[in-house]
Amino acid sequence: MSALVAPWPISLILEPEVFIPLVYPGLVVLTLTLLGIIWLERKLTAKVQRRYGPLYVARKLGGAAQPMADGIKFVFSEQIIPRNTDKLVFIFGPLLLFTFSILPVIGIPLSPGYTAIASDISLLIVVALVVIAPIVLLMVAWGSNNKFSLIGGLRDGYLMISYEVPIILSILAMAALYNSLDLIEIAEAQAGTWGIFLNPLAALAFFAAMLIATGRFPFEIAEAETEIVAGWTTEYSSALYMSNMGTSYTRMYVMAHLFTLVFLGGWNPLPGFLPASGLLPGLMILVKSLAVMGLMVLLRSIYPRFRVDQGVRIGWHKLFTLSMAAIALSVLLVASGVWG
Amino acid sequence: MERVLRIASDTLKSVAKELAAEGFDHVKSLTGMDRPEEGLIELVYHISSYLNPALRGRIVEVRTEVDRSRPIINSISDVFPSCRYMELETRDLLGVKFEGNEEPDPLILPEELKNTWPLRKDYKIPEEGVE
Amino acid sequence: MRVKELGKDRRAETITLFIGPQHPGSGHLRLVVELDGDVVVGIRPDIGWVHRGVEKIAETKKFVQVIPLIERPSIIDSANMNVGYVRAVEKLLGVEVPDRARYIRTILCELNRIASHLYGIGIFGNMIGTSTIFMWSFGDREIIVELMQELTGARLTYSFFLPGGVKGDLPDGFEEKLEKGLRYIENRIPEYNALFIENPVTEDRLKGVGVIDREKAVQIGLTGPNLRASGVEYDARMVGEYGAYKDLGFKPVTRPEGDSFARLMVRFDEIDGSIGLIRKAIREMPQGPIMHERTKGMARQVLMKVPEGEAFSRVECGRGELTFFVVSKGGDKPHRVRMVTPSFRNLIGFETALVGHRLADVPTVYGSLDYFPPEADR
Amino acid sequence: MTKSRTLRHLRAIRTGVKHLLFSNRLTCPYPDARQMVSERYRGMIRLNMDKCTSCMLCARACPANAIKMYVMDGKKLPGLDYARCIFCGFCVDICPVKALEHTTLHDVAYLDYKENQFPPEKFAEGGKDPYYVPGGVVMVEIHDKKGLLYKKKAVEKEEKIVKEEIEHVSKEGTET
Repeated sequence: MSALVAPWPISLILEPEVFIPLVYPGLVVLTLTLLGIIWLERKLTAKVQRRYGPLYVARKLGGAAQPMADGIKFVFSEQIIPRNTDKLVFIFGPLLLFTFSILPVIGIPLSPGYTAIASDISLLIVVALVVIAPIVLLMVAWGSNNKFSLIGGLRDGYLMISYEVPIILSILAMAALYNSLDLIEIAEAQAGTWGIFLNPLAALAFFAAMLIATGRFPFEIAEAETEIVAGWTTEYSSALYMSNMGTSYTRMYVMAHLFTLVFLGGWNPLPGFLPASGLLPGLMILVKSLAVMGLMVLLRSIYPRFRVDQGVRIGWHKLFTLSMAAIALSVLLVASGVWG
Repeated sequence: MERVLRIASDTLKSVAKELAAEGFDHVKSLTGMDRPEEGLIELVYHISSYLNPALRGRIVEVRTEVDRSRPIINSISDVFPSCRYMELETRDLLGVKFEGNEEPDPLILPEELKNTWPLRKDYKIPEEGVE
Repeated sequence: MRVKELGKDRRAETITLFIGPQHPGSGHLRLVVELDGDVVVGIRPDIGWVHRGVEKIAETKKFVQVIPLIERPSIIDSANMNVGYVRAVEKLLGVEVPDRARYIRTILCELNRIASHLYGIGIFGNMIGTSTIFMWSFGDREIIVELMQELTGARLTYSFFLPGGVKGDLPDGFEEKLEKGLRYIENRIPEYNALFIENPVTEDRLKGVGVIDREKAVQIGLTGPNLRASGVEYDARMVGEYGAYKDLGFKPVTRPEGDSFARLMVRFDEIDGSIGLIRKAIREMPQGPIMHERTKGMARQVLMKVPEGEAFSRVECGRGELTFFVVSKGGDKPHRVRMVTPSFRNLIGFETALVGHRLADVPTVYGSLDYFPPEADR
Repeated sequence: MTKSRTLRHLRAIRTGVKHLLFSNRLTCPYPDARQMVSERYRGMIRLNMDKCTSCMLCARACPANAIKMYVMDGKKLPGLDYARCIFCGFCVDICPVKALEHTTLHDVAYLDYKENQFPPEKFAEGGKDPYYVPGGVVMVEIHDKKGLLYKKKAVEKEEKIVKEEIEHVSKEGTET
């Protein structure tokens, strides 16, 4: 694969089957991105709100190490497991949840040929893996044996049915447009025009559904602090709480990557110094995904949250209609011969 | 205070109804005053009107007395729902029982202070804390 | 209200939810909410978590020493608390406040009302999830607090009004700073509009939620902005018993809808109104003494004996009408101080406004009533 | 509210982005820089022992019973308990000879309850600022567009001396 002859441990890591799950977009970069995006979220919000935000941990970098410090604090604080919870679910639920939320990254290719699972339905695999996690979340909420947790979990369940349909429909609209379910082919097809310009309706529907799915404002309904404390994660403390918090951001990370690949042209266009194959085009994906995530977290400082009934109504009335319109647009584009 | 009505405690409800018919629509304040030397607890209602512009500037003061050892009086919270919580508060702090507006547990005092009435003059503020 | 009592009549098909007093959206208040699915079928407020016995402590202090005490229940609105008590004592003493002192009182009270409304709006914003409005209004409130600090020497608990007048005159250059601060607040209002009030999500959350109609609002004795948002034109400032409101030509703000959005908008419009009143007061302020001759000097204030009698005063606080009933037996300490605070009167609004709405509307109504637990508990 | 929803969404986002890019901060970076307060500020109180006539009016005026009279060399002098003091300023107002005055110091905390009590000698020193503020004192200014502006005050000689003193004291403190 690589033109350079590297010593075997390095070449092993550079193999896509290892690199993608472990380094990028897998664990290592995921962890760093989470720390970065939490910091970015706090900083952006603080700037809009006319204050400083995190400042003192790693002062020269504007407090960038604050999430790290918080993480260390979380891990070393006491892990409390309430007496009346279902202990098995309570402990393993968050871990399972985290695993399921990180699983979809294995389907994400970094460049033509550089992918962990070479499949012509990789888009479906990613989407299928993305929508498993909410079921585990419901289980965790139930296992906590707390009314607030239960309400939070149920809210997430309600929302799940409202965002999954638009996500899948808008993805289908794009698949119809590119005539493929392979993420590599989809990304390559966008070498000229990005998907967001071809079918902005699908992009809008997907983006909004993505906000619901990841619990970002204005759809931060399942964890609404002033209403139900912390929703499904109310009873959690210490490292397990950190895992829960990480889950929400991981989902955002995964969805942002999917959005980049399907709508923002993936690794296209490549600057001159990047080769068109191997893992380096992944940098382009990372940059775009970070921008998407930045936009998603910026909305925190602009919107209040919807009520759960309003969230579900938006999912079914607006986003469903929008994604159906997106499919119609795709079909029109293909049938009229404008595209494809 | 332009108008002060001193009434017997058993006529309170009918007086309240009359005032309501006159156009007074809410209770601004309910004050309980302990008068241990006479063995009485005096209740002072300040009643006024929101809707009637002519009555807005006026406040009727209704004063009545209940026996300190058996402080029971009719609640007027069905005539003026605005004084419901004031009655409950007076019950907590002075031990006056308002018939028709009863709740099993104290509104603003902790459970430990049930059946002690801090606003009665013989209540001693417990000294605690610094020094 | 104790837990065991509340758990008794729980039916199988409803959930009883205890919101508070340890809850991110409750403050020092417990709301016992009975839910059928997501819909509130019953709600009982349980208060008293911050009851400090102000009325009892007041009986042990001299008349003027009560001033810092009655400010404490609502430190974010302390000037208005202060003026209510001072008015009652002035009635007992039979002193008239000099004109200039009345104007200074009006300016400080109105500044404090702006600060109090900004506080309420900020908390409200936070309750429905816009932390930006929370931070903005607290940051902008800081300008008002800064101005009040300049005038009185304290950021929150001013103790600036004494029976018979005010403690000090306006400092040099205060008018200029005040005008800058007011202009700043005016400049900010369009931004609040764009980000918060006209935000479609805010509108979705607030319109038609927690409606209290005109008759009901009067019947349950709501007060302040909450009452005016239900279309009742009543404001204790209209009566003109205190301050310079009669001279300044005060007109209350009302809205007919009676929902959470109307309550928010009344607060916003009242900020505008207060700015106008302050400007007018500064312009029309007469020269003259700031303290009545009989109560001049702190020594007179502390050592004075107040003639026997009773006095009732009402003033309009940020959250509504505050009434004081002060009884003197001729000594240097009050025999009885009764304060009925606006939040305590607004408490009943929870029961009226919430039934039939969703759980997510509990914080909305809470914020829109601008309920402040320490003020209600005293 | 006639404007369309989309337009209002865009306006909200535009306002947010505008503040993200262009607005100033309203907060003072507190422990690094300290905001200067007005002349009237009711901070910690200083006693002038020579002026005091032992009239005890301050103790009578205090609403929180924070002032206690101590006997020193046959003269009664007030001492203040900051655990009780509510900074109402009544004692300063009532003092007929102006022996009490406010300082602008207010952000002092003590580890121990005993340290809160200021007998007359300590009371006469006023509160001592235990910390050096690296960013110096900032003047706060109200701007009609930007809100609060914090402007650095030029570091004066006295402050430098204070800094050296504090460093000196803290060094001594660590040695013992």
